[in-house]
Amino acid sequence: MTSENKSKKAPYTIPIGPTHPALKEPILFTFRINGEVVEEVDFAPGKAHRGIEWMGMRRNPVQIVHLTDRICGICGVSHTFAFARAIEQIVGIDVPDRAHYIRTILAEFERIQSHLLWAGVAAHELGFDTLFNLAWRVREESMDLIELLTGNRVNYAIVQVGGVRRDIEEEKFARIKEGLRYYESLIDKLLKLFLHDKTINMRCRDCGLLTYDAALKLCTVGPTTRASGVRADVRLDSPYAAYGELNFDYVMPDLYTGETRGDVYDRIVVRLLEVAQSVDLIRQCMKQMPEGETLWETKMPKLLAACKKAEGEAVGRVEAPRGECLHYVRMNKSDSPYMWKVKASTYSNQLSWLEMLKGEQIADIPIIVASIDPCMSCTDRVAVVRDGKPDIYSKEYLHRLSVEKTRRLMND
Amino acid sequence: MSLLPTMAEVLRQITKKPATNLFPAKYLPKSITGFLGKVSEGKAEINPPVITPENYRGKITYDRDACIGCKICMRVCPANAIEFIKETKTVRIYVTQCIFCSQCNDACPVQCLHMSSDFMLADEDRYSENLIVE
Amino acid sequence: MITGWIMENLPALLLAVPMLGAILTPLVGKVSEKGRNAWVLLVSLAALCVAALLTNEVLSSGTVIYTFGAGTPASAIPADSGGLPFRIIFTVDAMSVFMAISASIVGFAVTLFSIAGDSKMSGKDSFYALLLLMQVGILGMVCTGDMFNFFVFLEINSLAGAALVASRVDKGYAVEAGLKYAVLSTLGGLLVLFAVGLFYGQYDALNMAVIADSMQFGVLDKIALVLLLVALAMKSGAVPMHFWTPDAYSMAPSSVTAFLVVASQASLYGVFRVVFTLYNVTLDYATIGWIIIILGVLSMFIGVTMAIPQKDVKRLMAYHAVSQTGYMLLGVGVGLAVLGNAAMMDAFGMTAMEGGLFHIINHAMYKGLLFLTAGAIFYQAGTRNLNKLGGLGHEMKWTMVFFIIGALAIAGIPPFNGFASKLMIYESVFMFSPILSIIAMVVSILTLASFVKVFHSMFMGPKLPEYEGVREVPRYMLAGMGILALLVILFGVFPQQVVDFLITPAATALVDQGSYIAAVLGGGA
Amino acid sequence: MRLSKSLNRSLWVFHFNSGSCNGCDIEIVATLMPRYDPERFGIKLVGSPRHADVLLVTGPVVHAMKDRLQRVYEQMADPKVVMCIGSCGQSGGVFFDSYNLDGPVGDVIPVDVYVPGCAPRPEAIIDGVVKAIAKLERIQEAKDE
Amino acid sequence: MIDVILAVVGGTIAVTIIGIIVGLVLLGIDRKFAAHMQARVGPPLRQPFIDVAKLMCKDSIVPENAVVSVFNAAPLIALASAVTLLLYIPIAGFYPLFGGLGDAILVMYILTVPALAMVAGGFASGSPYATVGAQREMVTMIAYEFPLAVAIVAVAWRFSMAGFSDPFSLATMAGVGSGVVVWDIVGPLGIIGCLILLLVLAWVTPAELSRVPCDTPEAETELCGGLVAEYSGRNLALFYLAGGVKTFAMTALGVAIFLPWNISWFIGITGWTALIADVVFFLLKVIVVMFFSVSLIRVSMARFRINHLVSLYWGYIAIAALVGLMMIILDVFMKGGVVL
Ligand code: SF4
Ligand code: SF4
Ligand code: SF4
Ligand code: SF4
Ligand code: SF4
Ligand code: SF4
Ligand code: SF4
Ligand code: SF4
Repeated sequence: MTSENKSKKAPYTIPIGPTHPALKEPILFTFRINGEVVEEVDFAPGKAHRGIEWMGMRRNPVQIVHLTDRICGICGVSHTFAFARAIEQIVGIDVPDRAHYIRTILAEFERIQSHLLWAGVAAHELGFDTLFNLAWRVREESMDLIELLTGNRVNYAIVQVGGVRRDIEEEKFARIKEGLRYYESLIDKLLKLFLHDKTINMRCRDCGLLTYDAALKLCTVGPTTRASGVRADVRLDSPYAAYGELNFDYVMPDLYTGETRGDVYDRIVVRLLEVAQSVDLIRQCMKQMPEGETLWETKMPKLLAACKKAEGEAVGRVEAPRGECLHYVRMNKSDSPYMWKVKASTYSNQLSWLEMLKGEQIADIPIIVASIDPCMSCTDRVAVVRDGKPDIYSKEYLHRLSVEKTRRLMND
Repeated sequence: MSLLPTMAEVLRQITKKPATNLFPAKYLPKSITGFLGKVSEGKAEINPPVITPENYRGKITYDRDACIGCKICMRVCPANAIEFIKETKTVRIYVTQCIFCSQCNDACPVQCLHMSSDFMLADEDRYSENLIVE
Repeated sequence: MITGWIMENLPALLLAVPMLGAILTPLVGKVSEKGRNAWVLLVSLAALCVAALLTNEVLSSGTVIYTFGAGTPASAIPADSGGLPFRIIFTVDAMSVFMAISASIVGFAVTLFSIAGDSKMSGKDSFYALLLLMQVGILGMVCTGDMFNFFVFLEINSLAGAALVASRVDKGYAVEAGLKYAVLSTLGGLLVLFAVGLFYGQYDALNMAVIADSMQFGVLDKIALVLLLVALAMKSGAVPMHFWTPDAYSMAPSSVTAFLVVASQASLYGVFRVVFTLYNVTLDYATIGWIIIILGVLSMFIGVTMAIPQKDVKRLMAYHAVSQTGYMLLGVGVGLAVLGNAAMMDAFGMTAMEGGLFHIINHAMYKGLLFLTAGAIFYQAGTRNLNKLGGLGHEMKWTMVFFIIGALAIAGIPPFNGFASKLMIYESVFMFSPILSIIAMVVSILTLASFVKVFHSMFMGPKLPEYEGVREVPRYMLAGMGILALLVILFGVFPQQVVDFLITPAATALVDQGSYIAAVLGGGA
Repeated sequence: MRLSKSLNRSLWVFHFNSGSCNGCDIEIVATLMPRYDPERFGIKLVGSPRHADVLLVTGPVVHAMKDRLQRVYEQMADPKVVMCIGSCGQSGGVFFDSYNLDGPVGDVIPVDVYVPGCAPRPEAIIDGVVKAIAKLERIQEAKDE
Repeated sequence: MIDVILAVVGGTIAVTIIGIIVGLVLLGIDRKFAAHMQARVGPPLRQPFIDVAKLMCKDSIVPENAVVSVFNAAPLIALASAVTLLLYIPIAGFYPLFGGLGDAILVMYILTVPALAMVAGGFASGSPYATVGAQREMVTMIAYEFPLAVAIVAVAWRFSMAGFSDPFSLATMAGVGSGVVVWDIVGPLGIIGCLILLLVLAWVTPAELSRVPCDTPEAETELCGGLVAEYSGRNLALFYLAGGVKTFAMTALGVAIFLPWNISWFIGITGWTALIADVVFFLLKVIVVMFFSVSLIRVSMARFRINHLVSLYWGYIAIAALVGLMMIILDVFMKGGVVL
């Protein structure tokens, strides 16, 4: 909600954000508009920057686990998961098999929850509040299940370095299966309501196009890239947790529509189909899940001590609902990581906005922005703001910075 | 491709019962204060919230007598919510600072910390008695 | 005694007052500027009073005949003429006074406005003289009963107009526009003159009543009809001969533009006069009616669509003037198309004509008002470019209110006068053809959209730094706009009264060729 | 400030994210959904702070959002209620030691009701609204006397 | 004379009050319907009254960049013109208060006035969102005006062909006095035509009222409330009231043109019971019309983009309207014109 715009003549610029009903999170867009058409887009993230990496470098891994939860409240599992994988590699922890399966189940529940959430938000951006209501109403089932499994509806605090903090006991299986049946019975209806609706078709077909080439060039990830026809999914490309033992394939929009256009509609298709895929994956996990421990080390002081001894660096990657989420950690025989870097999926995807938004109408801005399912919380890291204007760093300058940094790391 | 699938759906829905959980009452009572008074007198009833599962992580509880003052909980607490009271060798937990992760529960060697299922904690004062556990 | 003389010589005074005023203006101007302003105002007011008296006279006791140079002005046919009126005769019927009063009102408002609004200009003496001269031309056109005379006044009107258009000499554009206007007018004048010659050769007469009485509708008459229609339609700015309007309207000082609207309407009057009084049922009324209707619809649509993208306020308004002319043509055209069918004439033809005529006076009021507001804006902001204007509503409240009134009126939003006349057009035309009135309604909405855009660009938005010192315009200008705005509202709120008093007689007079002829030639001649 | 009873039954809320982790924001939206449907109490989410009676603030107020928060608060018409949702807005929560915080919320604008939780359940948010209404009632009664 | 003026003033006040009350009740019913269709409980029926009462008690902020006079006048004009509408529309078979003075076209144009007031207010508030909203509102208005004009002219034309002297009068259309409604004078083709026009009118309603799918001018997610983004307190309340009254007027217009029957004709009662029955029946009709043309449409559709809206209204709906008109014209020729 801003009204500081002074120039009123066409083409004029309107700022959207950092607080705006279309953006549930703070980010500032500046559009140059001619009539109703967007001529130029610029955006300035950094409005949610809390300095998480900086804080993490002053805390121990057990504390960081809960900090990663709160990088973002929507996909809490993914960040924790990626971070834990990085630490586990450095410390050399062998995660129990059962924990792998539980992590997978939770990650998939998270995906269900997150995609339904997105579907609702997308409907809301289209002014379709009934579907918004409907999507979130059915999402409550997954929230209930997550609450049952983890003890909270968001910020699950379930993944721990070395495994998971809670087992899924046998008696909960019935309840979970009930939930899965619920979604299985619903999925056709959801597909029908979202994809067969004439008005949604009108708004989303051929809107916010991202071509296959552009998707590759911009290094987009997750459903955004799959909707443009790129077959990329960390779960399949470099399997982790239990994914290597599960039977599934890339979800592509042509599975449903027979073609791939890379528009907003295709992104809806991919996400809704992934809900069905996740249900299936959870079923497989529950069938194959081995018995056993869920945590490598239950005593926290011991775990911390092990971490403190460790030295080395590693990268943890997982496929979050929005795409690849990557944590780089370097430990240097101390309580806290020497270096911790987070690359969230939106970070990879957000540049595609520029591509998608150009030439579209004002009315389509919200749905296009939403179509990559952005979440600024985990994306806002470095915000260089001088005199209110973001500085632009040249490629050379950035490279020199990274060279220097690498040297410093090597020399330490 | 059907034209407006939602239209049939909403028409069907209109005859069904709403999915709403009527917590705490169907509509706003005439006066909240009066209503709460009546509830405490047992004359009125609050529709319960959606039930919390077991192991739900609500407001923290603390068994002061069992605590040995080892500070392990403080070491793992990610939110700096636990304060050590030197005089009594016990801890004090600020609920407004706590992020309900229950990490301290896991870490405490004598299991004197627990998460209750109490989650309706709204308060006008962030340091009210209700929000400090010691 | 003197009142009696005045009452007797009203038609002559109608011209004499502004004429005298025009001649004396430079003289008074030599003495003092203030005095000249007062003088011009006085003359204009006097002309308005004369017009009002004449209107009253005509409406209460029928068509007034005034013969110049005769012993008793009312006797059109001198005893020695053998039954032919050869002197210059004014035939002032209800239609004429209707036009005269509307011109005089606008004339007065314009004068009031320009006293302050054009005070920054040089050469004001001749400016006011020309303004008054133009008024003479207009009033002459609508009052005369003589074809040649009509031509003469048309020329006076045109030349004064051309001089006025060119009067603001900025970078030669205005001169060019003035030249364009002059050339076109001369061309039109020549066509009219040629037609007059044809009549004279055929009927040996110049008096309209006489020509009408003996109208044969032969080949020459048809040629004359075409010549007259082309010339007058061009002067009135109807599509497809509208191309001069935007230039002339936008280049002239705003007060002049407001008056040019009236001048164009005098030509429109000429069209109607020719069609109804000279030819009437002798011509192929259905065909001519349809031609006028189609011209009207085209004017409406082309005018408004050309208006929407304009960046210059006055160009935009000029295109709207074209579009509004379309409504008048539509209304009267429908009336013409059913002229010979008494039942249809009763059912809707008359109403359509009344609507069209009512729209003339309404248009004069609101379009005059709009041009004046545009002038006020230009006066303060120094530009007419919509892309540069903005935020003026913070300071220029009254101008904004007047603009809103004018804009709503032109868009046909109740309760302003534009709606009243458009309503009459819609509700009669639809019986002729529903599609026509639907088109008319849609054009109204497009007009509205266009003016909403203008409103936004000129008045809304934050205050712009470049218009820091902008204040409300001087009181004289406000008064000029205020008079028109008041009339816009009054005509809108009490349309029935206006129609009963002015419009119905005018329409009846226009249709009733017989009594026009009778008024001049007497009895059943 | 005129406080009418009708305010209690028609609270229009504007949601402001001052740099939260999204957890609370999602729960706020979830609260608005059919499962909980606060429209029963006349609560409605609005898109402009000018229309709002209640400001729901989430997040620990990062530096870039402090001015915005104050501006939004000032844009709201009196009487207005501020609710702070979630631990990190009350105390910084898990972000307590960040260098980029200007919060917590209570230090930036006056807060009427705090709703602890990370994130609070939808019912906890409703409970917070109930407490806010109770507070309004108390003020109204004090005025009446 | 005095008593005429008194009657008019009194009548106007009465209509204002009734209009506001019914308008708000309709909004309440609409919200309740929508809530139930979305599987929610929804607000109590009197919620709109509470909202208005609350807004009235709140401060009205005038933003810094606003053109104050227009900004404050706009809501008043919106409400006043919305109420004026009701003076011209026959309600429950009563002769409208100003029935003699105006008619369907007048109503059609007055309908634009509240929207125009909102546009002016939006512009005056000086916010870019409101400005974009105002521009969209204008486009919307242009879009729906054509089908609306066709529908009204077609019906009026049919009446005039049937020999009615005052075909545009809504009282005539509603059969006040004559008891003849449009369905009585048309033949089978005309019935089809009228049905088409009825649908057209139902589709024009959401656009006229700026509800989903035609709420582009106010689109919350795009424009933060668009036109009225900067309004608060009393001014917002007036807009809210105007919206309610306009809903009532628009549905009443639909009822007056296409569903004007009174129940008392059918069940043959007279006197006070008939009056009450008619009023109740009328309100029921209004609610039914609102359900189909407002509530149902708004919950089962996504918002149109502004260019969709234009192509829909100038394309499909305009064509439908013209087809309806053609049907009615053909009908006249088949029946040989005058019927009565
Ligand atoms: S990708 Fe989005 S939802 Fe996931 S953690 Fe990051 S911010 Fe949260
Ligand atoms: S960008 Fe996000 S993850 Fe990084 S430090 Fe800031 S808040 Fe933390
Ligand atoms: S590179 Fe930048 S973000 Fe990373 S640690 Fe250094 S200062 Fe912080
Ligand atoms: S700049 Fe270098 S380190 Fe950074 S993302 Fe690019 S390649 Fe990697
Ligand atoms: S490793 Fe070498 S090439 Fe890669 S970023 Fe570092 S310095 Fe550059
Ligand atoms: S629950 Fe978590 S945040 Fe709360 S006191 Fe325990 S460790 Fe700290
Ligand atoms: S860990 Fe347990 S015993 Fe130790 S200080 Fe904390 S509460 Fe007390
Ligand atoms: S309180 Fe917790 S869940 Fe809420 S925003 Fe803050 S960190 Fe996220």
